[in-house]
Amino acid sequence: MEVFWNATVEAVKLLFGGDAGTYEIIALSLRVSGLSLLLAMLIGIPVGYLIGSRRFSGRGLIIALVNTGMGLPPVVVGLVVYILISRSGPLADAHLAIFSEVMPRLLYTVPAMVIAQVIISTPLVTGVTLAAVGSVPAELRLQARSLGASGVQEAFLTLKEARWGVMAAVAAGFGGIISEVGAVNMVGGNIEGKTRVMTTAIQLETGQGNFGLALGLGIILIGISFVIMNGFTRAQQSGGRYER
Amino acid sequence: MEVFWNATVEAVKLLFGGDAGTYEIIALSLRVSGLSLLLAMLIGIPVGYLIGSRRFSGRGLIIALVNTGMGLPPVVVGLVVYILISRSGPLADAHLAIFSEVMPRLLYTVPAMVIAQVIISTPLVTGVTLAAVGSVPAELRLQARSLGASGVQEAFLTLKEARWGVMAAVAAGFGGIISEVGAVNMVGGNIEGKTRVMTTAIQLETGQGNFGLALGLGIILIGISFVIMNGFTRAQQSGGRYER
Amino acid sequence: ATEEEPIDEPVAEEEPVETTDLILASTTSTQDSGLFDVLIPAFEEAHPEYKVNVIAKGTGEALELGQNKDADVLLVHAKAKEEAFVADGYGTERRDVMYNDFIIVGPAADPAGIKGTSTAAEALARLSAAGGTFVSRGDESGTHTAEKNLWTKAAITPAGDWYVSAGKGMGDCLTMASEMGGYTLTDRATYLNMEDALELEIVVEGDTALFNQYGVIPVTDATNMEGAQAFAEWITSDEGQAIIAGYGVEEFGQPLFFPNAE
Amino acid sequence: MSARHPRVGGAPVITAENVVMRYHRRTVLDVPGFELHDGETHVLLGPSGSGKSTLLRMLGLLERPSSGRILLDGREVVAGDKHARMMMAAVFQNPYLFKGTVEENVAYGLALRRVPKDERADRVAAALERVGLGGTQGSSALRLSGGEAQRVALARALVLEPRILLLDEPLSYLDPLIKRRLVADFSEILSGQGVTALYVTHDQDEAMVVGDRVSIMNEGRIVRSGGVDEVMGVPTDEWVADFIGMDAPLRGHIVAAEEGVARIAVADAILFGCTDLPAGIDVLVGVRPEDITLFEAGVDLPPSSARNHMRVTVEAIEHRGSTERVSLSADGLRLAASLSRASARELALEPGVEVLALFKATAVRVAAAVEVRSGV
Amino acid sequence: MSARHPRVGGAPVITAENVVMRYHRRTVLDVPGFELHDGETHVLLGPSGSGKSTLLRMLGLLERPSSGRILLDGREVVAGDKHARMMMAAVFQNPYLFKGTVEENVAYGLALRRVPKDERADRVAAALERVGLGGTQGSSALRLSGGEAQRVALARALVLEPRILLLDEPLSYLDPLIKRRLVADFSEILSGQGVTALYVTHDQDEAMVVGDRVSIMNEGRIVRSGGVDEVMGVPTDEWVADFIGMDAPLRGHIVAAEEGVARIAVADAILFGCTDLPAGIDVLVGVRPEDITLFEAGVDLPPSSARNHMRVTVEAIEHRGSTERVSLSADGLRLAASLSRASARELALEPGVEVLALFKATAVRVAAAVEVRSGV
Ligand SMILES: Nc1ncnc2c1ncn2[C@@H]1O[C@H](COP(=O)(O)OP(=O)(O)OP(=O)(O)O)[C@@H](O)[C@H]1O
Ligand SMILES: Nc1ncnc2c1ncn2[C@@H]1O[C@H](COP(=O)(O)OP(=O)(O)OP(=O)(O)O)[C@@H](O)[C@H]1O
Ligand SMILES: [Mg+2]
Ligand SMILES: [Mg+2]
Repeated sequence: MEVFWNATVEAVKLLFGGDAGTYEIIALSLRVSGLSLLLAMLIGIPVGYLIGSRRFSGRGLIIALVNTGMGLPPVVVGLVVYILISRSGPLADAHLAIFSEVMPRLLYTVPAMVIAQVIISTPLVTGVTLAAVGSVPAELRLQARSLGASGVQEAFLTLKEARWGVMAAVAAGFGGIISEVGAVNMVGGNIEGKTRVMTTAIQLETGQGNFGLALGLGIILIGISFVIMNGFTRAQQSGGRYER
Repeated sequence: MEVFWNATVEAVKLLFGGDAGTYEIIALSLRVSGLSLLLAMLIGIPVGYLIGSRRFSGRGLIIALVNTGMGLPPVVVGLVVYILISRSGPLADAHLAIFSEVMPRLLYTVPAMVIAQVIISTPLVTGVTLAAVGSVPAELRLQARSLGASGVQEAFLTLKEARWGVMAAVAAGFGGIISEVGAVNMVGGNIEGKTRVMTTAIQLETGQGNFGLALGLGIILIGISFVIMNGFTRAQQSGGRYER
Repeated sequence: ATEEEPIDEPVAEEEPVETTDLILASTTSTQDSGLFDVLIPAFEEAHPEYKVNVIAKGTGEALELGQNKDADVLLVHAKAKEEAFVADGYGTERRDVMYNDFIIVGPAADPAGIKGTSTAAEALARLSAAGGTFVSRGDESGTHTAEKNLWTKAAITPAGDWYVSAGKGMGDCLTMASEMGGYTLTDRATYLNMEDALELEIVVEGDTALFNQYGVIPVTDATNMEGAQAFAEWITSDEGQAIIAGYGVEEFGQPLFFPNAE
Repeated sequence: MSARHPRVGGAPVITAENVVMRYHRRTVLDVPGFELHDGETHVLLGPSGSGKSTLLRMLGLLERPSSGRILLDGREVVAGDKHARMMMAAVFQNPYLFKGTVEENVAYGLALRRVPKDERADRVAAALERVGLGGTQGSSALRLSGGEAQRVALARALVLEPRILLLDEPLSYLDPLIKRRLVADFSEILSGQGVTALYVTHDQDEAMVVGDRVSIMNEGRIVRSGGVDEVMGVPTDEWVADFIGMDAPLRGHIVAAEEGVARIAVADAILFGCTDLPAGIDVLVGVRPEDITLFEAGVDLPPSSARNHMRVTVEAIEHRGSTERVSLSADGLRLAASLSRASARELALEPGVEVLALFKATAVRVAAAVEVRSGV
Repeated sequence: MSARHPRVGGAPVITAENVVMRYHRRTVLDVPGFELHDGETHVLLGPSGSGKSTLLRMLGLLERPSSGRILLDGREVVAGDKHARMMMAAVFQNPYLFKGTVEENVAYGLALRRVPKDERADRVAAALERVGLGGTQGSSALRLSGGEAQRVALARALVLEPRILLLDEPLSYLDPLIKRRLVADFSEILSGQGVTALYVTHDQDEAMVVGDRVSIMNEGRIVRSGGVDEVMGVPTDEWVADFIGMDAPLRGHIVAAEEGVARIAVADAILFGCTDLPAGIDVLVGVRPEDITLFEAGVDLPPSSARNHMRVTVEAIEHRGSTERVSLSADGLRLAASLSRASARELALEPGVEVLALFKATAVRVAAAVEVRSGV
């Protein structure tokens, strides 16, 4: 078990060694996954609410599609995004026409990574949210409406009521992308100092046989996840202090 | 968009071309992920039930840990399992002492892949299940008990009541592993005819620039996921025919 | 690369030979070149008692697997590290197997104007002066090591926006260079294999500094030591060497690897 | 004498036209017309499953009818109409409290209406005080007893001081003590501030205290509608009679009428009843059980203003807690009287015994037989 | 005369010893001793939030008390005990139905008891029939009206034919018609089959019909416990009196007693009461409002068996739906009478009017003042 101990030491060294490169990678990971998660939440929570709270024909099919989306292989998502935004891809000209000044190339940039991660995490957020919302009794919404709530206010109350489920949805969405390597590697390119994030760094070190270093980075990544999740759980709990 | 069309044609060819190799890969993917999911459900659903239905000190911390577990990077999981079962790892001697006859080596085998995938999917199943169970009113359990239900019967009824959430949990768990490549690659070794699964095959083809083939495999993978999820959703729905 | 795999299991079944698994750890580039698709069946025919399992990893990872005794035999291309590996006692011996050559590829337009430069080091010097994009493997692989040697030779420390350290496999780096309109150092085999999907041409080749030596190392105290030894011997035998020499002639019109076992 | 102020006849606030509700082909509500008038408290009575809650949801624009339309102040509105939403507040039969504190629950509607925080806290405190839960602001809403939860739901609606209140059995979980207080409070709120209310209950005493008008529902239809005294006094058919605890309506004929008092021939007997109906028409007659007093058969009745007295025979006695319900028959007509247990014992009542029944002309409710129909 | 058969005094089936329940430091239940006797129906009365449901959950072994213990047939048991679980069935105040059909809900307990499918279906059908929901087996349990849901919950418990029934306001959502049927049905079930029941209700009439013994709770404590007539007849303090709708208990002294009838001096008056207590002791005296009959002050009373008559003055009148509650005072004592609206009108009652009050000696409930204490 010495390996694990060494890896922990490695993690501590990396984290407190003051290496700018490490910090940069950590920061980029959080930035990319954070931004992606935010976008995924902005899409997934409302969509999940709608699917979860409404009854319509074809709902089962849509749920099946969302559930399938929870299992999109990151490599495939990366590949699809890559094909779309590659120089010979269908979106390249459109992109160039609009953004050539600011960003001559979308591939191998942070926005490209965000696009891929949004695709990966949105179904996760949507799928778990819809299940959570679906389990809130219809009476709640009726009661909200009877006190003067608009559709949006009704949705907010429902989501608040289903907060443990929505929290699980966000956790699943975050987990799905902070740990993901296939897509960011493919569309980000793992370029040092530019698009290298923790997972691609781990993969790189693993490929070089630097298992200790890889594991150290892994420990940091999981540690950061835990700190975020813990804060998140506490926030939920204090919001639900009076929870049964 | 020709690429996508070609990839679809590729997918159809692969699927109906009668190539034994392709079928073998598909079958192995399903076997590994199916078995892993089963084990993850056997662990995650009861554990999720217990955490979701009980109130105890330290619960928040445990939920945070489970949520963190939803974001375990597959590469790191693969690495840790590799280190544990490597010949020079801490478990090698124990393994050899017991299983040397049946399976002289655990690394690069299907069981190793299953172990890694169970580690990845169990937190997903647990986390979403606990949120779903947590949203079932305590009155349900009280009512069940008052009619003579034992603890286990009470749990079954609760899970039945929370079935949409449990379904999302299983979908998330399945999605997390059917699409995962880092861990199966690391501990399975992507050995042709033995441990090559769909995701590692896609990764391999992508590395060789065979994007069409990779995408074709991706389409098949997603298609299979969809067929499974769709059947699963229908089964849920028919069980909940009288659902509000 | 997967589809032309002969199905050898049913054949093996007819023979009452007991087969044992042999783990061959190699590099992704070797696997991606397609060489194993002809080499492994030939070996298994010669030695039906072994079933070869190819684990394709980065060079560093392959060596690490060997060190942990999770592989029986290694086929890698990082001569200095390989020798250190044997010297440290992790491998029983190291034998040269074959070589292929590195080439510098870049866009047809050749914006840095390095086409026709005689030596690779000079080409890189000019490239850095012109600020042309260069995609580096950046993963401590054999190819990366070779690239770093070239920069040392050119007395340049590559850094800046033009120098992209990708940390990826050969195929990915070629794709990246093609996408970015940049240059990269690649082994010829991988390039030829992917040529169709790339907008890249060979700009520098033939320099003796661009020499990529492969070696085979049976791992000390391996699970399947006999198999490892047999593979090392077979691949350096006339039979193995002939197969290497013939690989690629049909498909690419030129051999991809040049056997040079002693 | 009582806190009830009959106020009938304001302009219709909510009108339902041809409202039908179908669930999976089963029609659970079919109301050709229903009007809730400005300022009135309209009580809905009816057996379990008769569609009371469904009608309340329709009128509250909380559920869309399968067909038909709802008008608010004469203008057609649909579920979700903002103006309409802000005018109403509802208490459901099964109060659904939101996760959070009691205060958060009661303040919810105020927050939606952007009432300033300070004012909100004051109004919440006052509303909780009103329902007897003063000081419970910080408790978890999910940890209340049944009656407490119901009162929080009530406070949550009352605090909004809405123009229209929809109350679905708001006091079903409460003990008589608090119920009495709240019913009195209700009559005050409902009559005082020009509030229009729809009030579903199964407690007829409650209905008689708070209600101005009553509709009785059965199997999705309104079978009887009108002023409280009229509806509770003259059942129009056996079912309604049974439901409101009376015997079947008596069919009679006015043989003479002067100064508001009619002589009505019912079977072989003559009853005096107060009505403005003229002589010669067929009528339905009802006497509420609690309006009939029984005396020993041989006794000399003391002088009283009761114009009707007749010898009756006890048919059956049913024990109903603190009261006894006695079925009586005489001269081919059937009546029911409600007695205290003491009286029943004093009179040594048992089937077959003869007694004197005494009731005033004002207790004899009269309705023209032709006038009787279902719905409004 | 009634379906009630007082059956008190079997061996204790469930015993609570020093049971205390605390939620977040607040003590909501504190019961030093409570016994549920074999075969009896024990009614729990008490205001909202007094701890009735909490006590029911404790006795049903559904929640563990903060301290104290529960004995079943004299043996200590804990929550989750299998033997105990199989003996009981509960209906909660707020019925929680499971997702699924009505049939699945009602059959749940039978399935747990491994009753064969055929028998299950038959018993479910019979139980649904009993609660007036025959034929609804296939309906979704989540789409029922409030009263329907409550009846399904009731059927779900009754179908098990348990030895102990725990009923928490099982009829609160029901209209008088079905309620009357079910209450009658209950008295039959509860008295007929040796069933022991704990019955929480806020309807005192219901309590008097189904109950053998009554306990009145307030603020987590049992403040009064005993036979129905005793508890409902003689309030031991003002609070209880108010709660059961009586005036404060009268304090008196037995001046003479013979043949079971006592002359009791209360303030300046003498009352006759039936009791076996001897002369010379202090007593509490109560008269239920429905046991008092009022007459015009000037009238000659017809001969009757009522031994008590006195001139009283009307203090206040309160409208309670079909009845009027009249507060009376005379010779320094206070009484309350419950009258039909007709009687009140006939007597032209209003504050200040003098009337004659008549009540029998048997209506005067007497309890020795020393005997009075809280709890069992
Ligand atoms: N969503 C629904 N789907 C199917 N049937 C329903 C639904 N809601 C109500 N019903 C049925 O409609 C009928 C009327 O229901 P409603 O709730 O209006 O009755 P109610 O008069 O309020 O009865 P209660 O006094 O028992 O509450 C009932 O038989 C009920 O089962
Ligand atoms: N889980 C809980 N946490 C905190 N307080 C509780 C909890 N359960 C009940 N209480 C409180 O305990 C008190 C007694 O509750 P209980 O439900 O026993 O009352 P009850 O007599 O049944 O009242 P009701 O007639 O209103 O149903 C109430 O004040 C209630 O708020
Ligand atoms: Mg209702
Ligand atoms: Mg209660």
